[in-house]
Amino acid sequence: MSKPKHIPQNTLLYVDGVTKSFDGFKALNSLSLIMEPGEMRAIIGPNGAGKTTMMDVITGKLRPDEGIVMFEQDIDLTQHDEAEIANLGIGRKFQKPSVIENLTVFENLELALSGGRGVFQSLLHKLSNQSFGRIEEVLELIRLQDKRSWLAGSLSHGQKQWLEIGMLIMQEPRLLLIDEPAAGMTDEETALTAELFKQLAQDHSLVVVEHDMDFVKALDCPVTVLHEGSVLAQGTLEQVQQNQQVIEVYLGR
Amino acid sequence: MKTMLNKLLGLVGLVVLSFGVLADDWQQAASGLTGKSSNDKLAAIEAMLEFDDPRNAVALQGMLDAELYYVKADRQLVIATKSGRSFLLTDLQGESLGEVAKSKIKRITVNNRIRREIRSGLAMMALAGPDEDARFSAVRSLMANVEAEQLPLVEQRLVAETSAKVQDKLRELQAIILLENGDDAQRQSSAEFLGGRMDAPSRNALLRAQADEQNAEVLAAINESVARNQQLLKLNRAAENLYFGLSLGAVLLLAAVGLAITFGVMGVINMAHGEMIMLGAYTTYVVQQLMPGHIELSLVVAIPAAFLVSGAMGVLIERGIIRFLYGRPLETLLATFGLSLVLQQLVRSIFGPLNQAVITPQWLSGSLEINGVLALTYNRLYIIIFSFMVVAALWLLISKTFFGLQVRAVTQNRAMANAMGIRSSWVDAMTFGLGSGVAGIAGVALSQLTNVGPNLGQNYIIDSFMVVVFGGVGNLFGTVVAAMTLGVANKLAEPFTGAVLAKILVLVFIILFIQKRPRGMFALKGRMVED
Amino acid sequence: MSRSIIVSFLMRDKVGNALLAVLLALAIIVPFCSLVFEPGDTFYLSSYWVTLLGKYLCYALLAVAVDLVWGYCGILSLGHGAFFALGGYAMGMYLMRQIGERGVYANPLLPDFMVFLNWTELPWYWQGFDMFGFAMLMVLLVPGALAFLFGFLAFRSRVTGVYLSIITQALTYALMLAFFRNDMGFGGNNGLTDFKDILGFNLQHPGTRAALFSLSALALAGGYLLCRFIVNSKLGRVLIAIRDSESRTRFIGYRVERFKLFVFVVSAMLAGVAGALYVPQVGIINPGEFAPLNSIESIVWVAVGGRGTLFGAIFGAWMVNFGKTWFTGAFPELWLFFLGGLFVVTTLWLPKGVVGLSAQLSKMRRSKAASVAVSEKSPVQAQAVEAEPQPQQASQVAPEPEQQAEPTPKNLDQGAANV
Amino acid sequence: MTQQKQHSSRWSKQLAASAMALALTSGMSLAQAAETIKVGVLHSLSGTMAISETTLKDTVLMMVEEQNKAGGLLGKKLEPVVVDPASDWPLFAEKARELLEKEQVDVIFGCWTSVSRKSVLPVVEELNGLLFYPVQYEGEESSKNVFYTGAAPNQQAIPAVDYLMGEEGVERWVLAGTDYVYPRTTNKILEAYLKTAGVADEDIMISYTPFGHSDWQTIVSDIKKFGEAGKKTAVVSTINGDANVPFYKELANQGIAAEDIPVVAFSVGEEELSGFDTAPLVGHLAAWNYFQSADSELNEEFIGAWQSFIGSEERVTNDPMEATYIGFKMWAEAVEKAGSVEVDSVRDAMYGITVPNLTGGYAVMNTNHHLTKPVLIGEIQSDGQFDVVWQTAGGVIGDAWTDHLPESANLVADWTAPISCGNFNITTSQCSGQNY
Repeated sequence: MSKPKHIPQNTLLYVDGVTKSFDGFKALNSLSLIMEPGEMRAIIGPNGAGKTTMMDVITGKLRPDEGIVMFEQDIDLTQHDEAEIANLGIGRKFQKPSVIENLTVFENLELALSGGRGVFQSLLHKLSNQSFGRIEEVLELIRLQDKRSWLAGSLSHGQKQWLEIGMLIMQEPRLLLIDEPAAGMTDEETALTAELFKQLAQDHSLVVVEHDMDFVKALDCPVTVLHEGSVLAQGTLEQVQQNQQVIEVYLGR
Repeated sequence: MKTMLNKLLGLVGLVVLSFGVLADDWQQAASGLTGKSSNDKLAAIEAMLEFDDPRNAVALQGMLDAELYYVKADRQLVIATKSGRSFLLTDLQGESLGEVAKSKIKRITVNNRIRREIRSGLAMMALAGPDEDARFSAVRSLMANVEAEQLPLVEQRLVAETSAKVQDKLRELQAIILLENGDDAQRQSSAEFLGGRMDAPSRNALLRAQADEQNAEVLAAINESVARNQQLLKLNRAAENLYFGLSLGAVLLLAAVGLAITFGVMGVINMAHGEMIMLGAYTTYVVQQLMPGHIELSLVVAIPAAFLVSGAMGVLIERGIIRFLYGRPLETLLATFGLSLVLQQLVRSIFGPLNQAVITPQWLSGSLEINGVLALTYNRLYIIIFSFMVVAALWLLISKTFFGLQVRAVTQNRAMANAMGIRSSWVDAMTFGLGSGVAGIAGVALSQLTNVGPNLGQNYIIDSFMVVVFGGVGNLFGTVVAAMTLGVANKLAEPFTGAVLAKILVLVFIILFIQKRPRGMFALKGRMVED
Repeated sequence: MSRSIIVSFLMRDKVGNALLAVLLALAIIVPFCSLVFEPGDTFYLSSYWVTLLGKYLCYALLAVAVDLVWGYCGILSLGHGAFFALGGYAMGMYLMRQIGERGVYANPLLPDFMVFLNWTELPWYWQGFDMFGFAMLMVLLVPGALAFLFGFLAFRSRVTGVYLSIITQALTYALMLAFFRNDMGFGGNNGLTDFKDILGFNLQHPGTRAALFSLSALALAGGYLLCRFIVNSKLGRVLIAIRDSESRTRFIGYRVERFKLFVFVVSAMLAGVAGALYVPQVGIINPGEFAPLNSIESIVWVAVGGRGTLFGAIFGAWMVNFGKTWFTGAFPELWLFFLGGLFVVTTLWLPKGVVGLSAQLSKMRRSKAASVAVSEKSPVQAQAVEAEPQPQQASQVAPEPEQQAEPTPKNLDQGAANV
Repeated sequence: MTQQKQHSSRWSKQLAASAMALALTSGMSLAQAAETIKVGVLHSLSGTMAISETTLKDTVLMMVEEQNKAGGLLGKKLEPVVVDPASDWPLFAEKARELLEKEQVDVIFGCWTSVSRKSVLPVVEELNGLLFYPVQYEGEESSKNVFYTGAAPNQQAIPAVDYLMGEEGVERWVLAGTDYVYPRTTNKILEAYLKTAGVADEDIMISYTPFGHSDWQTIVSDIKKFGEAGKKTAVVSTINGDANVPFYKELANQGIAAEDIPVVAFSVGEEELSGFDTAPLVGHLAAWNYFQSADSELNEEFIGAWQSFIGSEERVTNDPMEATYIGFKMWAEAVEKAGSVEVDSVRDAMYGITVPNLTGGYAVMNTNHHLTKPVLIGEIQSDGQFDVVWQTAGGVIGDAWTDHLPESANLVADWTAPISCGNFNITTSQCSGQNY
């Protein structure tokens, strides 16, 4: 892979010309995207636009056929696997809530606590008071203090989403990739979630993929529209909603 | 041998011994057959063949078929056939002598040495007979035991023989004799003639001559022919090995193709797959028991019967167990494994632990002889053809019929298929039944190759999984390629490593291959579904 | 559920501690009964019982090993019998070397089977096995090394679910074929037998037998403690995370393959120890131990007892084997029906095994009593829901590019994660 | 049957008993009141060997029933105790221990495979039991506690080779076997024997295949090539059980008839043939000490009794059944002679005991625990039976240690004084490796 020619200073994530195809179908077609530290970005697009594939490429689950994916300007993400990328500071939340159902809420968070990822480290791991306090903080943040010893599998759908977000926070990532967080939430929960994200955006970068326009609106951040594997439009929600192309391929339908 | 030849010389020379010979003399000669030692019997046969008597053929054939008896009381030779608890007797002229109890008669036993003598006697009689194939094999049996004295006979037959095929064989025989006994020119032309002849006697004659030959020119001709033979031999052996590989591949393919449906298309791990094969084989046995007079047809009946039996069992399993376990493949694996134990024991309880005798119809026995070295056994040949027919039929079924469309629809998007009015649970049951039914058909084929017993399926289950996994799950074409590859690889390795090590190597190869390509040779591309 | 997890944790400890106490008691009482009392006394235990119970203990240790990888980490290994057998062979080789000149051909160096196969010298891989320490090291190292090699390759390439199960089965099958070969130098089909003594103690002496029994009980207790330490540590929670959601665990930042490899190797070593204790007690080791059926049977012990609980595995091994001993005596023809039926019943109706049965029953009662207020799915309900084919799951998660013309393997990976 | 029922009810009692044992209350060792003589039957009734061994279990049960009809032994009834070692070799040892320690049987009839015998051996030696082993085997063994009523290699393999050399003029030999100890040993003995008879190295081909081998194409083709060299060729087959059907089928299909290359088998008997379509096999040979077709009144009686016991006229008899029959008769006679079932006295009474063979003549138990028996060569017929084509003039003494292998040539077995050893080395006068 050739060294990227020029990466702008102060970018957190630099995606350029990324193409990924499956059996001739181009899921990503020369996609480019730049994230700066502390930025929150909403990504929308119709089914098959390549949103999930994009996340897979960034988090190392898929290798792109071509293109550049750089993190913090000098780390080539295509050379690392999922676990390494996670430890570099990129957290990911799945579309379907993905928590460890047979562990308690507390244990889920403990697992996500940064540090101590090695086999023998975890075998001899002891929870420090500091870490304990950190877990308590997050529990409060995601409003699951009183359910700390519940099995994660017995939480409601929205609570699972939150727990997963909580796990993301525990990892102390610099960049969070969040796939459809509002799916299956009540209106009230949705609003709270948007609130939470804004709070997070103060010291993290967030990429939020979402279908729910009300939620995107509530996030109040720049929007990127994907279509057929590449960027169709960027701007505020109002701007893209008025973009003729976007209306044609997506909103218009 | 010599006397026999003399007699035959007389026979072909149309100067037949006079018919004035008394029947008593023949009986006298044949009386040795009732003796105890094999030497008595051999002497008797030789003596009998001195006579040109129609009873020779009857008696000799009767001995081969284990139907020649003698009456204990008067030592008369008779042909006896079993009829209920007693035996029906006819004398050697074909006249019925009525029914007697078993204790009144005694069978004339033969051993291999006697049998050989009988066969060569019968062959001699056939040499001038009307049947072309019989004449041909008579010449071949003469080739197996070449003697210089045969030359005049061979030359006489060459003149009289009308069939080109038999003539050619006679010439070969002539050349073998001349190669050893002829003059320089004859030896030279014989050596040239025998080049490229693959029958063992011809090859051996050349090799013997190579060691003995003094004349440089003749030796050169011999050397050339030997070299040519070696080349051809190598080629034929390679072809034979390839054929062995393909036939092993076909067996693997048949065993695995049902699994390619249940595992490959539906994602169900059916450890009882081997038992579906076994049920098919047992069905073949039952069919043969039900139609004892029509063994030749039995397989044709058994194929659909086995499909139905195994298929029905498959539907039963799917409805009874597997449908509760969709999406939990490891538990399906365990449940169906338990089921395989139950089915084995069930068959053992019903049919007993002994292997059952499945008879091979005549048309599946023997081999198609390409030349003296290369012969393709019919049963394997048919199985190769059959396996491809089965795969082709399946492919058509899946890709060209409405049922196949439904199957594909359900496996790809169940919800959508349901929404379009496809009864997905029905399709599941039918698909599983289809895979099991195909396994049953494989059982019919395997009943022709191996033991039909309760453990039949066990021997194929691991191989079947290997084939499907190696080929790539969900890919019929991959299964075909995988089966053939593994079969041929196994057979190519076998001469060097022996059968066991070859198999171990193939297994290790697959284990390593899976590390490299976890989804097999022809994996479906695309993002994998996780979580 | 919130309370039940804590309760069950406590209970797990309680049952586990009781189990350890029983094992310790067994380790003392069984030798006592067999050595102190005379035949005919009420409390006398004959060598039949001592070896039989000793065998059950070894099987239980194997079950614990299987449970560690399957119950906790979701790796369904159909080849654990191979590790058991390798441990057994390592021990068997030591015992063979101990025979020395007492073989029928009185060869001081070569075992009898080598003598009559005309071998003139000891193969290199038999060297050192006359030393007890070396042999015991091999009991751990050989299964461990094989597990490491196999696991390293398989887990790195992310071979999971049924694929892994099938190749583990191929592994043990290939080993079985290899050990059947007389040319391998492990005695072929006959295996290794006619052992005389261990560390100088006559194997047929009741005292040696009693000591081996006690060792087995202690080894089981030790294995149990080790596994309990592992599963109760954070590593244990990572294992559960891997079992429940492998890719989630990976995205949290854990190198899943390393955890799997660690636990696979530990488990293989435990199985090896079980095999090594098994051999001197039953008196023979032969390639039949590699048979795929044996490995699958050990899976059933765990499934019946209750996977994901260590004492469940032990109870399962005891129950099934006791059933086998009894059944094959009383109704030999019915044994396979019973064993096969057990597989089916357990997977269909007892996903958590016998240990889970009581919880399952009490849940059922409770959920009937208070069917309104239950916010969580009881296992029974969960079972009923899961029992329906889950049509949407695949398509819901399946990303768009996958919805193409080719038939796709349905739910394979997903199901693997579920188990 | 009633006895079996009693047996199972006792089992359920023992279930309770053993549960108690688990709970460490006690191990019940049921001291048997000696009103019956207990006969242990240790044959696999399930698993791969059930196919062969079930028949032997039934044979013992038949013999027990007959003996009881005739008044039992020493005025007591015989009581069979049947266990199922399930073709699982370690289980054989466990079940043997159960029979001897728990059931306290007086004699055991059992085992088929060599490995099962090897597994049981230390147990019967330790507990001083008595085992009758009824199957032809590789020899190289003589245990104080085992009587071998099947053929030793010199009672099967060597006469068969002699027959082929003499009668068929065979000069080239294929030794084909399954890869386990019996074929390995037999082939080694034969190889040595053939070489002393002047057969050259290149005229001997040895091939081993795994258990249950089913794809014989390559090997049969090799045999065919080997047989084309112009010398009369024969195959000596020690191929085991299941692998035989595909082997013979492949032979027939590749056009190898018995007249061209005869196969003489040591593991193919009437029962194995009942799973064959024998038409293509006619003329191939087997060497045994017994064939069902043997012409004697005793044999007809035995076949009649067997078929009525088992309730089927289709069932055949075979050599291991005769060996079981002889073993049982000998044991019964020895018990009468010793006046006791006590193992040591029965053993002493065994030596020199003669019982009639089913094929005629008498079998004698020698002090090396092997029999003197006649050897028969049979040819397979189309009805699945054998025609006896040759038989030894008298009995052949079973040789525990073959003279044809250097390691065992100087070993002898004699369990009477002064030697009293199963592997006495006549050069060093040593008796090594005894467990007693």
